[in-house]
Amino acid sequence: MGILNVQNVNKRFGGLKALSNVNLDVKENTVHAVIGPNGAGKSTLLNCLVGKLIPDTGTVTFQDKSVLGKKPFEINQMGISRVFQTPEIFSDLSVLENVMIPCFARRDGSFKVNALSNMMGQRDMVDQAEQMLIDLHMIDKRNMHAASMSRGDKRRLEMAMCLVQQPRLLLLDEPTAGMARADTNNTIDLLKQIKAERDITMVIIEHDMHVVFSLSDRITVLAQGTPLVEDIPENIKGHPKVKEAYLGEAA
Amino acid sequence: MLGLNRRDFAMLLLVAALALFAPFILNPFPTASGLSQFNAGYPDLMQRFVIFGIFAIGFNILFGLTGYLSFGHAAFLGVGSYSAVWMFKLLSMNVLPALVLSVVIAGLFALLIGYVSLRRSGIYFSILTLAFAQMSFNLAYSVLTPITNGETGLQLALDDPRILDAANTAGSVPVTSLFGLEMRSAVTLDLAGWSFTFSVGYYLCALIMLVAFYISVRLFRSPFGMMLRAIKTNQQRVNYTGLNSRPYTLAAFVISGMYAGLAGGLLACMDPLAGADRMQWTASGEVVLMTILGGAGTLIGPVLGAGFIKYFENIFSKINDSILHQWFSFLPDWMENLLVNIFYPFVGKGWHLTLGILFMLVVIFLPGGLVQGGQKIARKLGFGKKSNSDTPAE
Amino acid sequence: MSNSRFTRRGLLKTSAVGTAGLAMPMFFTSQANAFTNEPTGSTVTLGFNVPQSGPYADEGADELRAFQLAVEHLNGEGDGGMLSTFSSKTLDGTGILGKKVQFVTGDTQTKSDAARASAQSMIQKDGAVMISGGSSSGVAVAVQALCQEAGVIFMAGLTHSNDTTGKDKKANGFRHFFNAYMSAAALAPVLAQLYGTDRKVYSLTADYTWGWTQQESIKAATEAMGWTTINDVRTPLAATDFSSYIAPVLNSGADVLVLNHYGGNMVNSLTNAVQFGLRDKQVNGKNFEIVVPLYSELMAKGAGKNIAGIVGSQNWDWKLENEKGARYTGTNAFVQSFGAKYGFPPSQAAQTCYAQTLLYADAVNRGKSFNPCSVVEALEGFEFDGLGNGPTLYRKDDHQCFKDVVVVRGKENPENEFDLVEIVEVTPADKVTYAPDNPMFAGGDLGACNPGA
Amino acid sequence: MDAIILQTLNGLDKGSAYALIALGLTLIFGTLGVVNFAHGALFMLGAFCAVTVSKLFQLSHKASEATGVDFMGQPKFEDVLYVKEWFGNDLGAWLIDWSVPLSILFAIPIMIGIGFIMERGLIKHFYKRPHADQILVTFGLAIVLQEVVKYFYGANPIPTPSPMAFRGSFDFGVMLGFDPNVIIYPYWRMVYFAFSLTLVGGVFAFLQFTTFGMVVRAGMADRETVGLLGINIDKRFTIMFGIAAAVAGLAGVMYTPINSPNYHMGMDFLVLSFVVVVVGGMGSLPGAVLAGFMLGILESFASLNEVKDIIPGIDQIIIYVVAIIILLTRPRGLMGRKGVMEE
Repeated sequence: MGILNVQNVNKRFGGLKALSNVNLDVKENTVHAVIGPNGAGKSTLLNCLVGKLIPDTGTVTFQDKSVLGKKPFEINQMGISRVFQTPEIFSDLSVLENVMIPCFARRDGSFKVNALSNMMGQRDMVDQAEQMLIDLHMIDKRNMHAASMSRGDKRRLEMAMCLVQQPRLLLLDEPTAGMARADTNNTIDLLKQIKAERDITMVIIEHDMHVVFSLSDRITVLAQGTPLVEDIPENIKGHPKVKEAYLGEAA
Repeated sequence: MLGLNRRDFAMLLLVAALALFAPFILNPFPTASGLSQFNAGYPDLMQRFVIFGIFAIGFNILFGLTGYLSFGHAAFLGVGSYSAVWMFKLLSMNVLPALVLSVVIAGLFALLIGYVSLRRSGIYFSILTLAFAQMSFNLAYSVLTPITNGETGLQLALDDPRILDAANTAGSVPVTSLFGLEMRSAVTLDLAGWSFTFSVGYYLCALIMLVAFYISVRLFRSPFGMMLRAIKTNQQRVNYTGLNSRPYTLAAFVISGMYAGLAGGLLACMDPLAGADRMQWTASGEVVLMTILGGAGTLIGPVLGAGFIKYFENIFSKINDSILHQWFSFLPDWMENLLVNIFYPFVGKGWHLTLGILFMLVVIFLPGGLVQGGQKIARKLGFGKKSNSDTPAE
Repeated sequence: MSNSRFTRRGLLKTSAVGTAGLAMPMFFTSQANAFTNEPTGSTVTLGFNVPQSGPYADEGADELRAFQLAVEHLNGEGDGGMLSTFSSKTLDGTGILGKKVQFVTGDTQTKSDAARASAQSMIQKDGAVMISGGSSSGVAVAVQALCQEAGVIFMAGLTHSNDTTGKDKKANGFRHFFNAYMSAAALAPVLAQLYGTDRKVYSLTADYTWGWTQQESIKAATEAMGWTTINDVRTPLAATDFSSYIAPVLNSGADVLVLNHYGGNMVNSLTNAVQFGLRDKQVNGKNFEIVVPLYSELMAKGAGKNIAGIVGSQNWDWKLENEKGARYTGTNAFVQSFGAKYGFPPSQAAQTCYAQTLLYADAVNRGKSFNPCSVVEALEGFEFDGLGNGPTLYRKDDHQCFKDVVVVRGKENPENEFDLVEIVEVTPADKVTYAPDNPMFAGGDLGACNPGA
Repeated sequence: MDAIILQTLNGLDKGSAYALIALGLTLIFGTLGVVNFAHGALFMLGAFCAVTVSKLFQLSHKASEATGVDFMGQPKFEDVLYVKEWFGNDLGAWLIDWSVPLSILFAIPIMIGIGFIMERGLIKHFYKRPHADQILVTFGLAIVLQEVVKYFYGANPIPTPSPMAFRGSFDFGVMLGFDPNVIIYPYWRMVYFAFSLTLVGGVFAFLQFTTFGMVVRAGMADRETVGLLGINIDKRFTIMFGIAAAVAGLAGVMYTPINSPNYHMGMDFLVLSFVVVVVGGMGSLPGAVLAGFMLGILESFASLNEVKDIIPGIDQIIIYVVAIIILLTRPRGLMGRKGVMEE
């Protein structure tokens, strides 16, 4: 069994069946993409993985432990980090502070009142965060106000915030949505770099086939809440069922 | 130094200097001059400046850092005062146990109210805190009179037990003290036309305020403070970063409630009477106004805001028409009367009007509060850097 | 600091507008003053602490007018007012003990806290030797306690709760105004005469200390003459609409409604009661009646026509001397000088504040010292006349004035906005006098006078 | 039984005042996203419109011949009312008697005007500012407005009676088969209840059935989209502010005979109306009305001695207790929408 295992997950919203009998098995240190047309249930699936939604039936396990019923912060503490469609960062804080917060969360757990220690005085935390910024080539922006950065940089910062926690699993929700081609390529390079340098498993939910095929090891195609096929990228290309599902939407 | 960076330490020194020399700074006019009306350097008002400064510093820890706007903080001030007075009545006139108890009780009370109220955010949180505080006020004024002495306020009596103190033989109510050092004792320095009063009570308050201020600076710069600011900016990301935001906000709420309790306890130490009015929503509103007026989220802003409002309440409300006539008496009669008529609506019984106008002017032209005003002036005067004030993020 | 001198301030002071430390110097033993804020120059400063903001601001403004007038008269300006009718003749228009009287003012906001802050600033900053004024009992008790601690004299303004000279009495505090017990004692015989001795009372009571003491007093006094109290409902202080408290009254079988409210509460509850048409009803074969034990001109003004025919009590009324004769001498003199200066007759709050100022000044003159203990001694047991209330005693045991109480009724057809009440009866002082150990006043202790040094 | 009917009547009446104030407050909130702490002051200004009108009707000059003496012993001159001189004794007396209802005509343009000036001159600069700033500036404005009123009218309540025709009370009990005097209710309070129902109905109809209302409702739901459609939503919002001010003002005008107005009556209602709005759910008009009536009725029941015997002091805190319970069980109040004012 892989690091993340989804079995027979069903989720209904009123009369609408958002997910039906979804099974997914993600192997350790692979990049697994979930694709599908709009409304296929990709985001619902993702929300079930991070604790925002609880499936009606079925199991979700991470490293053989169930994540169901756990709150988002607890799931994160288990080693799952999430990148949002629009970068969710602390825009009122500096770039360095943005990266330091997950460092503290990793060291101190979900809650600790260390109100009298000086944040900047904790060299190990600062070093960790700075090292991450160096790795992601943004150390020159360390004192910048996060709100004033470009969208691509915000994405990069969010990635840094996730990676600094050294998660076992990184969930990416359309990481290149709304980006210009250049930014998209930058993001692909960044993800490739992460994949090459770190032992990390990634689940990508993506629209952009270019991104999907350049990165993923396996692809699951979701349509109307059910997995259609799951295979390696080469076999997905030109798969008749996939073409049918997308109705020519695929590039 | 003291675990602070250079700028913060400089600010702490500045605040310490201001507090130490307040009796001089606040009495700029010779006693005999007409302008002495504007002198604020007498013990009672100076004590109020620093005590409400503590209250506002504490409020700022909650509002400035987490963005949760509590409209019921006066309840903790009131609870602190009641605890302190009860301590004076039952145990001893020493201020130390009174202060400890007021902080503890206010903290427990804040834990209770915060635990319930923090289940909601935004205006729903504000209204929950308001509801709790108004309940406390209404009950304190009526049903809880055996504990609070209702309308009159809880006060000391000759026949209180005071088990640790020697029996009272003097026939008058004893005064609060710190191991025998009486809070109300003072010494006066007459210098040329000026007169400066140094009181024990004020310096105790100022010392405690400095400690409170120092702790708040440390807190702002600590990982805990950063977490709170993170919660204010993006609660979603906080949750997905593995942090549980509820205990953080609750801790901030309790800490700020304890500050309020400390302020309430100090009020009672300086003047041992605890009135229910302290818990009314207007009192909660006052600390909100102090904080926003001074500059929410800044370190020194709340202290400035507190001083500003208390100054108006105590100085402007005392200017009556005969004082105005005195000021303008050198002018011809018609001009004197004209000027008195122009100014009179804004002072004395009209002090609220002036305060209201100033609220509006400050918030319209200085969105960052008085701190921003200070920065603007500093920049105009050619200080390139931001001087003694502080911005939330850096 | 070679050319500076540490000294107890005030010794060098030439102007009275100055600050003064509260208590004894700790570190420097210089010639200590005999008492707090001893006036050393040619002037003496009095502190007038009245509500200038909040619901009682108009009452405060009237008190302030009276204070100003009193200071003028003390300093020999104006027509002298009650100085000429006052039985004690030590006041001759040369100030107090030859010192010109100055005054400072402050805003109590009708909150204990604010009132104490304001009084503190008068004592510490302005060097006031006496604080006077106020328009509620909570404030009076709070400021009285402060003055006791600080060692200055407190001459209470309008405060009607039994507690002010009961369980919260203080040696440095004096009350000229009457109290809830006296109101009840004065009203009871008049009510019996007007409405008979077989009545059932339903009362609404403001839910705080003053309301309770008044309700207690009224209940005791009316039950003593045969009335029964069938229900007493406490109303929240913050209530503005009393309809839900008034609606059940008619159905309760009561035929008298007693409103133990003051200020805005009273105006609203009375307005509501009249709205419900209570006064047009017949219950138990009798006309339904409403009683408001404590009355004031400003409340009558606020209630407008609704006050017509409602009986209550007052400390004083500006028509007393004209209608009830020379026993109340001083009234006309005061009304004349007040009216000449401000254009309308004074309220009872104004009269009590004016009288308190004169009484203080006279006590200083008689005792020949501003020392609070000397003032206390001069005022205790002091019998006087000519201040508009007839012969009056400042009782030694509790520092309460005993004098006649005026029972009034709202006029049906007032001729103008100052002539809203008519005097029904004046209950003589001996009918409203109680023993110092009356249970309603028990539990307090004057303590010793405190000169502050 | 009779007590229940009686307190329900009382509650409906109290509730209508709460509902009217809360309606305007939530209207401003839902459309403009502004927390208006000066809304209570608008209610107070409305009440003083009525005071002003009745003062205008009572303007007088001194008669030329003295009749009697005044309290100072000076000759006294009777006041002669201008209205009686101009319109004759009967019409003059009628005008004075009916001054409160007539003030409505005066209050509508004045209050809309005040609303316009407030929005254009002050509030519009605060749309993008944090709620805390909005609270501070509108609170400052409220203080200024009430101090100005205090300067001109004093702090004492000013009696403004209803027309003679509506004084006294109506015996409901007899209609329902109870004994006389068991359930009585003042005529003017019934007028007030009917008036507020009409006003609430009018505002709803206006928003529901006019194009203007549709645009405003769309704007409440999604301001940006409506803006993108090329509709000048700002202008409409200004008008909405004027309407909200007028609703608060009219609530104040008609309230004056119930309780004599004073300068701080707005502050007395401010906290309460915020509680009502929040209990109803921020930005929900039906929620505000529902919560207003609900709290009014509960408050009335809590003032019964039978209830107070069980829980002492309950009438002091009932509103807050209910607010806490509702907010804890229904996170966004009775009918609130998600995402409004939760940040």
